[in-house]
This record gives sequence, structure tokens and C-alpha cells, in this order.
Amino acid sequence: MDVAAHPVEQHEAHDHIHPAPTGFIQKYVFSIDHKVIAIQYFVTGLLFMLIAGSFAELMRIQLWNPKGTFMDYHTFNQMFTMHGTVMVWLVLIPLVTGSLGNLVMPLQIGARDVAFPWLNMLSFWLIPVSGLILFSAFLLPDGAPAAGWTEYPPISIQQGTGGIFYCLAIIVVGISSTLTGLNFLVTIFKMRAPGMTWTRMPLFTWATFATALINLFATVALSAALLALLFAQAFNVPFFDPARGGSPILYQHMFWFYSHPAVYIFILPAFGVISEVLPTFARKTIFGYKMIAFSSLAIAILGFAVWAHHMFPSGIAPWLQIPFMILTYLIGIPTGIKIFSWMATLWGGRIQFTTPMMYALAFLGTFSFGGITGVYLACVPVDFHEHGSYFVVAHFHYVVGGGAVAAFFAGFYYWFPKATGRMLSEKMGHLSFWLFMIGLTGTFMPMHWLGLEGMPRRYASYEVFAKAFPDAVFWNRFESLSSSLMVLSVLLVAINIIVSLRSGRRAGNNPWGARTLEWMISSPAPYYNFKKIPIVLDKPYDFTQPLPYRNLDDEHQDPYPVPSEAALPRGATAAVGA
Amino acid sequence: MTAALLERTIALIGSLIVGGTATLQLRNEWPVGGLAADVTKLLLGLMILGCVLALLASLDILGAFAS
Amino acid sequence: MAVSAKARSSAFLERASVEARFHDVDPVYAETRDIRTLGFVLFLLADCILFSSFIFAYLYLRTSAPVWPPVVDGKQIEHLDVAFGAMNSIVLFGSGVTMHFALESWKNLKKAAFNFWIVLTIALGLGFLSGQAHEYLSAPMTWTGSSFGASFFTLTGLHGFHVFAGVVFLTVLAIQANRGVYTGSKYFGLVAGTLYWHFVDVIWVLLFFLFYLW
Amino acid sequence: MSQVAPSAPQVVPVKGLGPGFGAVTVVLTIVNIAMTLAVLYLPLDFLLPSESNAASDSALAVDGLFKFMTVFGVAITIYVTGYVAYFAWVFRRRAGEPINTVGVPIHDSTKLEIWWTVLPTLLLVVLMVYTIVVWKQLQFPNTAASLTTEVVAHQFYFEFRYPGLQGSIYSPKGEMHLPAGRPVKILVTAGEGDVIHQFWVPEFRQKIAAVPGMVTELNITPIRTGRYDIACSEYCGKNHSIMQAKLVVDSPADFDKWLAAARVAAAKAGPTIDLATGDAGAGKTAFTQKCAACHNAAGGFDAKIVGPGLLHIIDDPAHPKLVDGSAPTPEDIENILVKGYTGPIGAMPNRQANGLTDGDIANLVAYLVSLK
Repeated sequence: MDVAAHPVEQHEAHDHIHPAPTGFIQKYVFSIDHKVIAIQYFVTGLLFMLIAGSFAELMRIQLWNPKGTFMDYHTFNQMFTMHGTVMVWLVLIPLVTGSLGNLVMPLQIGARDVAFPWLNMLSFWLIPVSGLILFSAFLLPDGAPAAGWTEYPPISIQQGTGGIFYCLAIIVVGISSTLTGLNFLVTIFKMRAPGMTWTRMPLFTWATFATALINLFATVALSAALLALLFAQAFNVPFFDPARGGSPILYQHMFWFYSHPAVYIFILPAFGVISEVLPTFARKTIFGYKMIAFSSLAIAILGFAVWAHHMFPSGIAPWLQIPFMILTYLIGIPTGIKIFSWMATLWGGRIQFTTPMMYALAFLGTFSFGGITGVYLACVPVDFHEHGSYFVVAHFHYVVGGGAVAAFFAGFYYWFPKATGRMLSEKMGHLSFWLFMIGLTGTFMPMHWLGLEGMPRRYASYEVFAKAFPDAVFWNRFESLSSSLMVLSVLLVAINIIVSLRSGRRAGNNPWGARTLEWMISSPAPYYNFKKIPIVLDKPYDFTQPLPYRNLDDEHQDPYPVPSEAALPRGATAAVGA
Repeated sequence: MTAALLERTIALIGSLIVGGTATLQLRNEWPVGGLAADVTKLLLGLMILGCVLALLASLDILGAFAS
Repeated sequence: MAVSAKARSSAFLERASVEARFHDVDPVYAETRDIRTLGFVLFLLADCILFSSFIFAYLYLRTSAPVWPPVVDGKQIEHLDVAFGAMNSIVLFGSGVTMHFALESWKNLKKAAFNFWIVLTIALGLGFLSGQAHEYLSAPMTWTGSSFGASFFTLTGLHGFHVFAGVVFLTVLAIQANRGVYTGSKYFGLVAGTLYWHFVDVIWVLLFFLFYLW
Repeated sequence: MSQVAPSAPQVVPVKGLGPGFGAVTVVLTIVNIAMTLAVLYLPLDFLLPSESNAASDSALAVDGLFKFMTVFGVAITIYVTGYVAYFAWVFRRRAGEPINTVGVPIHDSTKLEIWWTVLPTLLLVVLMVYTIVVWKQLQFPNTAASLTTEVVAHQFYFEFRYPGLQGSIYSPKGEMHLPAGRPVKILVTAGEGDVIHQFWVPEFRQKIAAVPGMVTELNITPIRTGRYDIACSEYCGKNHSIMQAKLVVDSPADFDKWLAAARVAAAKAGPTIDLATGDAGAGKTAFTQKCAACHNAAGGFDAKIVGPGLLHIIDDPAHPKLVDGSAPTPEDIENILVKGYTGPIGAMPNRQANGLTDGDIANLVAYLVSLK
């Protein structure tokens, strides 16, 4: 494929390079460079993950004793509310879209930065502001919001001013993720390298595109719901007060209209990471590129039409349950296509067990299992039993913990060398992987049968349930112990970062021998990313073909990139061509 | 000339003038291409619809509730 | 101000020659303008979702209410004053038309006409806001009384806030235009202001229908 | 683009479907069959809800659907995790393998993709049909309910009402009784101004929300006698964790005996007052003396002083008072006057605290009914 076959007009419009940022503030604090912003998102996200994770640990300690004597009920209620709220809005969405999306997407499409760099910086700085508002709720007389991360009225508006802080904080983070969605959409629409048509885009960029669609259109519905909740609590506006014509179910509709697409905001970039990691470490082209790309879009669009499966036993009209059940089943099909395509990608490859690959392989197992328990909850009669029980908690921790967080760690270990120029320690990586997976299974697998036996969710003490099912005490203690393994795993990630930043091996341009554009430039990349905007001739994934790029910065780029010794597990390489 | 009648006449005449000018503007804008122009055409069209609604309201055809 | 097609094309040619003389048309600008336009249109779409969520709430409460308008303290709330609503709507739609003239005159490099039209637009915008204030003072229901009041005041209040933000936006645009920030070929701010103003008109078309005429 | 290091990729070919593919498939299928049999026939009580603790007809239907999904869920899990582990192991990089080896360049096969789109779709269609059958049986039972009971959820206790008896016959610590073998309709709501709760009996595999201002229902035929726990499964405030109640399913005979005893107990609680003798005028004076301090007779529901305004208390369409959404009856006003009422805004004392004689109550009811 030589250049003549693809007449591509030269986009000189991209070629101008802004002057370099000067001074510490402009470089690291108020930077408009998408790579620096990605690192800021990551550090903030990890910090909030540690805090929200410790809330979860406190809950596990409380549940050690069925009488629940460790903390009083109201504190426990604040713990599970803040654990959920912080994990959803200040950890997962910022990490998955803000950190990975910001770092990788502009590089993969061959752009110098996102469409609106200032807006990108604003989007990041709204996250700490939102965190400040949310955590200052602990200082209120009635404490933090305590009605679950869903904050259903009327209870959420009867429980002290914590609810108002919740609404303000989440509207602020909502503005941030709406603007990020808008920024990414315009970037992907308008600023792709010449020649990169829609079917030549890397799959992580496809996933970021589908996520940006959801981010832009769903998040504002949440802002509306929370604005209504704020008015209801602060100014006694009767949206949700049945005595004055309102309806509590209305809030649930408005809330879940956003919150189900929100769970696809977590999982779509995770799918994108898996679609990048598997081909690189199986040294084999992705199987079914078009099906995976279109499945991302199908999931994003279908995600808008299924929200009421969270509300089956909440009093909505019985006939309304059927369409939502059927649409939720339909989402299983594109998800299934993705998982089977990934399995087919593994077939016939040369698989290296680096840490990102370990997380990606485990993702296939845990996420599929989480997806299947999701089908149970989508089925209305079975949901009548499982709604509001620990089965739901098990399902979404498998999909979010075993799915989104595991895939995020895969992306983190995969792109850390590109962001910092240093390799992470594989030994610590594998150890934290096994700790995470064993901890996840030990903590959340027992919740399935605890839920089926009838242990309700959000209970600070379960004496009555423990009397009916004595084995519940053992399983709850088993979970509490296993959850400490997950804490160790996340701490080990932090240690790995600190150690590697100081003394990690140098990662060249392309330690893993990957083929997407971000590996064609130096690590860490200069602020302008590409001296010359590359020209793209084909999909990047076929390892038997030379690299489909022209006009690369590095004249002597090896057309068949191979993993560097630094990346391969010890003793796994021999001289080239031997 | 009660207040309501005054409001109705203002609404009637106004909707004719604004509706007419907006239709003219839409016609002039029609050949122009580009995203901004297309969105402007759409919004102008809907605004003309708004003028029609205001016109019908002023003539008490729409919104005539037996209050 | 109706301009015939022939007159318009000559104005277009004249403007093209003016731009050419300016030579300051940066090749990157066309790219940047398209990016900003797409960004702004997507922002307006997101704003649409905000209003449609509250409109969903209004429709949900209205269809599930036993009787509409709802009964408060034994008395049924009487309907809103359609005549005043229609007049107020025309004020806002008029400001949409004048804003369009403002942008057209800027494109044709007639700065004086631009100033006249944009000031008129701002005046009409403020007129609409004062009309809304009058509507609120004489409204037959309160914000906290019933679901009708809740939906009406929240939606029209949100729209009123958007109109107020639009007035501030246009004032800033007028000042910047006169300070020379925008040239004959680089005037994306004005395009954005016009799009936003038309968007705010169209939202009112929907609210006017939903609260006054239905 | 000069060709630098000749690290042209070395494709490692794969014969057929790969070494041991057949064997692995056979092994996985055997494991799968074993798991299916275990799921269907072993009494895995703790893992799967099974007959041993199913206590209603709907429970059996839901358990059947649950087992159906578990069979396929286990199958998918076994095949996915099995193949991923097998592929990862068989196609791993061998130690000392040259660095430029690459996998087999296959990027899609429409036949395979059609299979794994059509097959899951068929499976989901079958599941859909089976689910709708069970759903219809749960939501719209064909046998008319022999008994309609009411459950009113309050912050942190359930209140159970039985037909024919005015008002609740159970104190907050009361138990709910149901007859085994007879279809029952349970109307569920939350108290006026209360929050959303959920009425959940795990052994019935059924739950429904108790929403203030809305009446929801469950149709159940208990099939096994015994004592069960009712739990609130929707966060409803500080003591949500201890909001439980006991449910006793009796044999039909025991139930009838219990119901009759409960009726006698309710009757003994207070002689039924003959409302016909009430006089509105006397009621008005009694009202000004005893009730005007907290209630406004001239204002509607919103005209609160401490309690709500009482104008149009009888026929106010905007405020359906009673559990089943209909306007209140004089008997209900009498019941509130006798028992008092704890609402969100404050508590109304009962007849002893207000010092109301039977005559006072009859007059007050007549007066309040006259407030049109």
C-alpha cells in the first residue's frame, strides 16, 4: 500500500504548533495539555478511590457482627451512600473517561490535543471542587447524605441538608463530564489524522466516542433530576410529594434515565481497553473489528432505553415492565458479540502474560459472569426476589469491580509507560493482580447466595436474617476478610507507581510492540505530540502487515514493531530472527 | 380597549410581522451551507411555527379555555 | 429589510472582495471555526436534554393527576392568561428576528446597522423578561402549591435564566464587536450568540404551547 | 520509509482448531452436564432457592425460571472461562521463542459471527417467552383472591389491616397472618407523608414497594405453613436495618379461628358508636373547644396549624385519604378520633387524651361531614 494509491490532501491546518507552556503552574497545575490533565485525573481518581475504598472497609467491619455494633446506623448509612457516590462520580467516570480517554484518544487519532483544551482543564478542575462540596457534607449537623447513592425522595429530602450538598456536588461533576463528552465528540469528529476514516480508528477511540455520546446526552438528564431534588428539599417544591400532586416514582425515572447509561460510561472505555490490550499481547489482529466497533455504538444507544429495569418492583405499571425487560435482554447480544470476538482474538495468538494481559484475561471471566447475573436481574419475576438484596450488590460489583476497574487497571499498566516513560514492575503488577482477583471473588461471590437467601441491601445490622440463616455470619466475615486483599492490591498499585517513577526501567517509544499511533512517538510524548501529523492508510491491528502509516515523525520506525526486552517476562526472548 | 384586547391585537399584528420577516430570512438563508446555517434554518423554522401558535392564540382559536 | 436574491448576491461578492483585501484570513481559522461551531451546537443539544427532562416531569405529573389544572385548597387553579402569554412570546420571537438582522448586517460589514439591531434585540430580550416577571407576580398558583406550579415556575424560570444569560451574552458580544474583537471574516462569537438566541426562542415555543395553549 | 531491521513477522501456524481443542471441548461439556444436573436436582438450598424454602406458588414459578437461567448461565460461564484459560495456555509465548513471532492473521469469519449473534438471540427469545408466561401468572392471577389484606408501611414498622375490622388491629409489633392454600391479594402502601418502603418476603420470592400516596398489590397463594420474616428492602431512614415483621402462614382452619379472635378483640376495644345520633351544631362547639387549637375547619388540607385543615375532608378529590385511594368514610373519621393518628407533622392524641365521650365523637363526625 504505497501513498499514491491513497491520494490524501495534506491537512496543513493541523500543522501549526502552539508555543510551549512555561513555568510550573502552566505546566503542571493549570495545564491545557491533555496528557498532563490525564495524569491529574488519575491522581485525583486514585485518591478518591482510596477514600471511598476505606468507607467500604468500614462497612465490612460493621457487618462482621450481625448486631452491627461497630458504628451507629446513621454513620453506616452515610458510609454506603458516600462509598457509592464517590466511586461512581469521582472515581470511575473521571478515571475511565478523564484519565484514559484524555491520555490515549488524542494520541491514537493523531491530534495535537483535544478540540477545546481550556474546556478540558475546566472539566478536570470541577472534579476537586465537586469532591470538596461532597466531603464537606460530613461537617453538617446531620452528616453526609445517607439515602444511598440514588438518594430517592421522599427519604433523601427528609434527612438533613446533606442531600443539598449531594445535589450541588453531583451537578458540578455532571457539568464536568458533559463538557468532557462534548470535547471528545468534537475531537473525534473533526481532528482525526488525514486518512483515518471511521473504520480505521483504533477501538479504544471507538469506545471513547460511544462513551462521549452518552456523557453528552445522559448527564444533563441527571442534572435536571438533581436540580428538581434540590428544589424539592431546599424550597419545598412538590415534584415528589404525593400530597401536593407530585410522585416519588418520577425522581426514579429521571435518575435512572441517566444512571443506566452511566454504567455504560464505565464499561465502554473498559471494552476499548480490552480491545487494545488483547491484540497487542496476543500478537494477533483483533477479531471482528467492525462488529466490536458497532457493538459499542449499539450498547451506547440501547443503554438509553432500559432504565426502568432498576424500578421493576417500585410500583410502575405492570405492563411497563415487559418492554424494559426485553430491551435489557437485547443489550446482552452486542455484549456477547464483543466477548466472543475477544475470545476469537486469543485463538492462534502468541500470548504474553504481562500484567495488562492478566487483567484483560481475568476481565473476560469476571465480566461475563457479572453480565449473566445481570440477565437474572433483568428478568422481572426473578427481579421481584432479587431487587434490593445482596444479589444486586454482587452483580454490580462483579460488573464494575471485575469489569470496569479490572479493565482500567489493564489500561493503566498498558499506558503507564507512554504517560511517564517508565516501566512498572511486573512482579508487583502480578502480585496486585492476584490480590485484586482473589479479593474480588472472596468478597462478592458469597453475596450472590446471601442475596438469594434474603439478605436485604443497605442493612447496618442483620440480626433477624442471621437468626433465619446462621451461615450468613460466616459468609459476611469471609467477605470482610477478603475485602482487605483488594485494599492491599490498590495500595500495591500506589507503591508500584512511586517505585517505578523513581527507578523503573526506561520505556522507549514502543515497549509492548503495539501498532496504534500513540506508540509511534516518544514516551512521555512532547506537549505537541506529533511534529508532523501522520497519514493513516488502514486499521492498525494486523501484525503480519507493515505499519499502515506515512509521514511519521520517526523516519526509521520499524514497520514490524516487536516488544522490547523490558516488556517481556524474564527469559522469554531470543535474538531477532533466530 | 381592555388590556386583554390590547394584548391580543399586539400579539396578532406582531405575529404577522415577525412571522413574515422570519419566513423571508429563512428564504434568504436557504442556499447557505454549513452546520451553523443549517441549525439556524431549523431554529428559524420552529420560530415561525411559534409565531403561528401566537397568532392562533391571539385569535382565541388555540388556548380558549372556558374559564 | 427584505433583501432580494440579486441584491444579496452582490453584497456577497462585495464582502468576498473585502475579505480578500484583508488578507488576514488564517487558513487554520476555517478549521477552528468548524470545530467551535460543532462544539457549540452540541452544547445546545445538551441544553435541550435539560429542558426535555423537566418537560418529561411536567407531562408525567400532568398525566397522572386526577384533574388538571390541579385543585389546591378546594379551588381549582384557573388557566394562565393566554393573551398576555401570546404578546410576550411575540416580543421574544421579535428579538430572534432582530438578532438575525444583526448578524446579517455584520456579515455585510454594516457596523452601524449591527449596533442598532443588537441593541434592539437586547431591549426586546429585557422586555420579555419583564413580561415574565409580570406573569410570575400575577400567576394564579405558587411554586410550592401544586405540581402545576412546580413544573411551571421551574421550567419557565430555567428558561428565564437562559434568556437572562443570553442578554448578558449579547451585551458582551455587542461591546466586543465595537472593540474590534471580531473582523469581517472572524466572527464566530456572533454566530454562537445568534444560535443561542434562536435556541432560547425555540424552547419558549415549546413552553408556550405546553403551559398556555394545552 | 526505508526497511530497517528485517524483523519481518514470523507467523506461527495453527493446525485445524489448535492442539487439544476437541479434548477441551469434550471436557468442558462433561463438566457442564454435571453442573446442569447438580443445579436441577441437587438440593443446593443455600446456593439456590429451592423447594425446601419456597412458601408460595409464585416462589415455585420463580424458582423454575431461576433454574432455567442458571443452567444456561453456568454453561456460558464454563465455556467462556474454560476456553479463555485453554487459549491463554495453548497459545502462550514459549520461553526462548523468537521475539518477532506473531499470531495467525485471521481477522473475522462471518460464519462464526452469525453463529454467535443468532444463538444468543434465540436463547434470549426463549427466555423472554418463558419469563412473560411466569410474569403473567404473577401479575394477573386467574383465580380471584379469597382475602384482601392491607399492609401500611411506616418509618420502621409495618401495620397490617384485615377487612371487616375498622382500623388496624395490630400494634406495630404485630404479626401478619395468612391462610395457606388460599389466593390472597395484599394491598401495600406507605403512611401519609411517610417514605418509600418495600414489603419483601424472601420465601415468597416477591416484593413490592410501599409508596406514599400510591397503592400497589401482590397476589400470592401461600403453600406452606410456618413463620417467615418480612423485611423492608428499600432504604427508608435511620432504622431501616431493623424494620422487620413476622409473617405466620396458618392452615385455613387456624387462620379462620385467628381472624375471628382478632375481630372479637377489636370489637372489645371500644363499643361501636352510633354515628346517626350525631348533631352537627353540638359538634361545632365541641370542635372549637377541643380541636380548633390544631385544626382549621375553614381551610383545606394545606391550611395546617398543627394538623391538616379539615374543610372538604369527605369529598376532597386531591387528597385520597384511605388505603385504597377512595375518599374517607365517616367511620374513618371516627377511627382517627378514637385511636388518634401519628402523622409526619405531629401526633394527634386519642379519645382518652382528648376526653371524648361517645356523644362527642358522634357530634364531631356529623360536624366534620357537614364541612363541604
